[in-house]
Amino acid sequence: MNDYILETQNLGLRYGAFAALGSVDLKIRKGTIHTVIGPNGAGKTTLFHCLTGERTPSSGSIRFAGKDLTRQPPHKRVATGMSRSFQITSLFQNLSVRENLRLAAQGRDGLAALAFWYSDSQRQQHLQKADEILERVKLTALANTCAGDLSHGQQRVLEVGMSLCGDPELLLLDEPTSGMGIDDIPIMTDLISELGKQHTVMLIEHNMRLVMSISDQITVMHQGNILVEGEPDQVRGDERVKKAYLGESGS
Amino acid sequence: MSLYLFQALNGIGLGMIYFLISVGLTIIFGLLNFVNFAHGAYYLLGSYLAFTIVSLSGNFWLALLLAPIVVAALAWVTEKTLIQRAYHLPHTFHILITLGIALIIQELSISIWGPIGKTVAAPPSLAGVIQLGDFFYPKYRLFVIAFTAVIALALWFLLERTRFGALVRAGSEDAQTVSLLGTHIHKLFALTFALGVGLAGLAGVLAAPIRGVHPFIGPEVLGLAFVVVVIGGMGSFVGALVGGITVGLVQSMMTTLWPQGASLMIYGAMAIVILMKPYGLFGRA
Amino acid sequence: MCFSKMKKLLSLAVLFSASSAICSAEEVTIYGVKSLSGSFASYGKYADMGSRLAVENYGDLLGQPVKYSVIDTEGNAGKAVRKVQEAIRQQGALFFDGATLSSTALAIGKEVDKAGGVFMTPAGADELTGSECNNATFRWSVPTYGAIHETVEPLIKAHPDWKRWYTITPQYVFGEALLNNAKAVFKAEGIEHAGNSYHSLQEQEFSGYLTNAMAAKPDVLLLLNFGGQSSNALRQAVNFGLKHQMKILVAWSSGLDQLQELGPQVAEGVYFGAQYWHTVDTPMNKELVSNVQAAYNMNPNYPMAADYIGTRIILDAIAKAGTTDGKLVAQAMENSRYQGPTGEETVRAADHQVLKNYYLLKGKAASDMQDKDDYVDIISSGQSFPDESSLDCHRG
Amino acid sequence: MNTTSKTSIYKGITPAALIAVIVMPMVLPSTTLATEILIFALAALGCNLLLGYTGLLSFGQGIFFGGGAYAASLSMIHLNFGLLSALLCAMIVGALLAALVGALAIRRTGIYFVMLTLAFSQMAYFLAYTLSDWTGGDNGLLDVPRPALEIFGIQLADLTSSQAFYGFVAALFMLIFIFARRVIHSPFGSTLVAIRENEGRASAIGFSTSHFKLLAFVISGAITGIAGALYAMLLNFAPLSNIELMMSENILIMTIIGGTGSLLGSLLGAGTIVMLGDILSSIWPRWMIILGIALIAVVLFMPAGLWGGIESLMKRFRESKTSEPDPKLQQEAKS
Repeated sequence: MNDYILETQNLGLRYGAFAALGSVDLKIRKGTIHTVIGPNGAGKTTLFHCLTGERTPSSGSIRFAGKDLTRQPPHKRVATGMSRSFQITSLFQNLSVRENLRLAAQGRDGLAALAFWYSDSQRQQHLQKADEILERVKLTALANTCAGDLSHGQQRVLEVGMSLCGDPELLLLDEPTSGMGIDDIPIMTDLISELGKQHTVMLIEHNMRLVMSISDQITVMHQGNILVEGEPDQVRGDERVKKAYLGESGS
Repeated sequence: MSLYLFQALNGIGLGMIYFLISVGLTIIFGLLNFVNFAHGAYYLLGSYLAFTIVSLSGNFWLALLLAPIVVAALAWVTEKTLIQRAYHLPHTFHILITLGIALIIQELSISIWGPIGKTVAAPPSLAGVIQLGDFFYPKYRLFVIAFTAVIALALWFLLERTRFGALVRAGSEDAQTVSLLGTHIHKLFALTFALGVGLAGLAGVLAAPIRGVHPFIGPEVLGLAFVVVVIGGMGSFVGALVGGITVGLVQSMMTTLWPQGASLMIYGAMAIVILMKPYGLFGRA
Repeated sequence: MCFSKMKKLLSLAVLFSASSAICSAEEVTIYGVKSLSGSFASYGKYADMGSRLAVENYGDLLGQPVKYSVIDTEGNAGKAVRKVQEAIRQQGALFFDGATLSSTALAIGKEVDKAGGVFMTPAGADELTGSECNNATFRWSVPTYGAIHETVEPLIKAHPDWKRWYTITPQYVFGEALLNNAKAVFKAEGIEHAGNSYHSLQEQEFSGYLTNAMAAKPDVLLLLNFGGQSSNALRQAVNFGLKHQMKILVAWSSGLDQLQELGPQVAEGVYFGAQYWHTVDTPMNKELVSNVQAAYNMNPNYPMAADYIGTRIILDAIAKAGTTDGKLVAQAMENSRYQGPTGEETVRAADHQVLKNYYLLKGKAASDMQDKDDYVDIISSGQSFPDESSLDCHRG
Repeated sequence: MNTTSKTSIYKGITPAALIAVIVMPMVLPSTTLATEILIFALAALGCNLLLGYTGLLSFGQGIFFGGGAYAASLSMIHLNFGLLSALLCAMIVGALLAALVGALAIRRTGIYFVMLTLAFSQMAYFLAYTLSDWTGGDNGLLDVPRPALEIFGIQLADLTSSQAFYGFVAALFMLIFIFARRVIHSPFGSTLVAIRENEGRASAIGFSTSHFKLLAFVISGAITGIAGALYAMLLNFAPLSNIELMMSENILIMTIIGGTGSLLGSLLGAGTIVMLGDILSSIWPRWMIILGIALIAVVLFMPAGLWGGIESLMKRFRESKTSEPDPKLQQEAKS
């Protein structure tokens, strides 16, 4: 056995002649914070969507914790220990913060949640889980507020919190700081590095300061393929990366 | 001329009417993302206005000109007063508010024109038939086909070659583009709604000499328009044309092959299209 | 033995006292079952006017003025049945007239029968006086048998050269009944049935069926649909120029209201079968026309006439029975013979069918019309009913 | 309502429904009217589970209603089924039909979902009309019995009188009402709300949303099937109009006018629409103009329906200060 929790092999996705994803071999080591960066159109989001199951790759495979889940639908990936957050905040806006988290905890049950004959309050473990996460993401004071009434920063935090409820081994975070104000970013930085102690985290992110400060490993993508991979310092100094980013701004 | 060939011709003729009934619905859906359950009722209104204008003036052409304009004007007023306030709500409420409008139009029509149906005569110049082999085809239906073709061309020109059309198309493809228009968006939406509904009124006028006018024709017309639009693809102009002709052909051929199953086939086709090609033959995601 | 006899006597006594109590104290209310709202409003409006007028014109009955109460079916059989149940339970309603839809009439007939009342209807389903007949239900309109015999036969007799007939039929019980009767007549008269097109109950576009008819080149096109469907079928047939290629007969028209809808241009030269026409020369019809003119300033159409006479028959029977006991009133109606709008009419006891004339009409040109409602000439009229021995009706 | 954890299904709106059920026959002009209201309230309840709690606008409710009516009627006429077995039969047929319609319809979302249910509704009508040997076609199915309430051959109640039948329908209504509340406050029910609120997210946190939607359909179909069976027993008649598109439309209107997302709203909606037709139609044949105005008014001023309106009135009355925006006002947030 190796210590990679997630491995992709030759992962590719084509739309006709256009290859959104060329052939990607990504390996994520257990217990690390692994960031994927790259200029716009590099294929980060496509890669992410293949990992979450929103898109089915046209070639290659995805192995997670030793199991092949290349063609598994998104909801089944949760039960195997993979959980995600969204780039555009995607909450149950009209439900309370606690109910958002409780539902996310219940999601781990899969089809067992089809039970319609007993009260949901009988499942104490989900409520406890929700309260535990509330503490972790420091939203306890707002537990009964409607998710839609939270500030944007708080919503981003809840967004990440919800992906924690399923007790995932691997957290996939899609631009967690997206749209966050400059003042809120440290909160998110702290939260992610905190999470990194208990989970493997893979994220897509644009905020370089955050990326460089918390990542154990960085993958730089360019035109649908992996350009460079390495620790933050290696990536920072790499000429090819600079060129790729410059090329983007130059065009 | 063989029976099947003539049925096919007749089917295309029918299809043109169905196109006209449906194209307004699809334009409105495309731009406004709004489901207009009152479409059939506006068709009804077009028919009744044609009846009134023809019986007062004796001139069908006047009705053909005026009735759709009146219907469009009414639609514009409805849009400004009611519809506009429901855009931001989910489809459920679109359906509900337009159902309400449809009921009011239908019942008011009964109050004004009475519960008994009416006949609108075709203009005398188009009253006869022309012979095609063993068969006869009404001149009026030929006129409807030709006129609808002209309308289709004019619409195509309007949508493809004018600024208004460019805005409508841009909006149909990407709702966010339209929001860049700012305040003009209200004007665009109101105009598009009036245009779409005016087309329903025009269909009502044109179909009146063929179908007569009956106060409860609205739901039937609406059902048909849905089938056409769904098969063609909601929001697609070409889809409405192809969908309309497809439904017309199926209906016409079925009357010879298996008449009892005509409605089953049409709704069955609609279900199959949604399941196999969710966005219809020409629709976009 | 003795005890049971006592019981019987007792119950009889109770019955008698109860009925006599009703006789002396209770006024007569006629309940009009009419489709005022909903999709048969064109019928219900005039039917209601007919029943209302019949009650108003009747004067006193059993020493008191007659009352009229309308039940709106909302064009929905379920609503109609529930409202009739309610009238029976809450107000002790017994006498009902109306119902356009066959389904409504059939189901209401059952309810009124359970209540021991009387129900007169002009609805079209032959089951009303056939397989679903019962003690309470009476029907004024001529069944499909008569409608075909009184229209198809006279045309064949008058025009022996009309040899090939084509039929267009709505595919459900009523259409099938008309079609079977037509086929029987064709067979008996040695007529060639050149073909039939079935259509569904919602069809409004007939060009395809008319094309089939054109291809068959018949002498006569027989339309067996009714209401809006027959109007559209006929209108489109005329558009397609069929009038110049063949004769057209609409076997089951609704008469004046349908002709008003179609107008003389469509109706000219077309044959119509009808239950009633306002120019029929009978004493009672003259009275009816003048009453309707006085009250509503119009000529009576079929729904109005049918529900006028239907209501009147019930009222007469109550007067004759001298009681509001439903069973006795029903008995009084059976075998009664009276002057109706179509002349002398008889209520047949065996199946509760009213035996009356059915009319064959022919559309006039606009230039020949004497007044605005003078759409047709009456070509012939007569009574044809299935023989008593062949009835489907077996009442308990 | 959102933090469901502490709500008992026997408190709150359950006693309110019970009071309404007891008072209705006393204040309404007739028990048959009250019975009809309860039957349509059941149908609206079934619709509400789909529309109010799952966000699925189904024009297929008439299929289940008509299907239930036919199933119960035919099983009683041809197989001599008793009251409860006929109702069970209707429930199963309603559930099966719903499973069939649901399984196909939920493959699409939004307006395409609505159009699919509409197409199935038309096809079901056509089938019922074609299979006239079984359904009576346009004439309807006549002579539907109303058997006595029996358990294991022991007669508990004769339901011939309208009062007795009302009692039975009322008891059944309360049972199903409580059952529906149980469903809503179960893990399943809270997941439905999650799907309604944000289907993508519900899927992302691990719910196989199609299974949940399908079960929602099945439960809705079962309840609607029972309602259809009761209607046939009330009328002793199963008209074709049961399965028409108009029936689906009416059930939807009742549900929305009453208030989606509230079970008591369904009772209120059914009561309003049935009584509106009953009272107004005898006064003014064009009464549907008022219905039309009411529909528009609900959309513009009372999107949470009559019950939502009453709730916010009560809230304002109780707090007599500007209350927070009712979260249910935008309950069908775009997804």
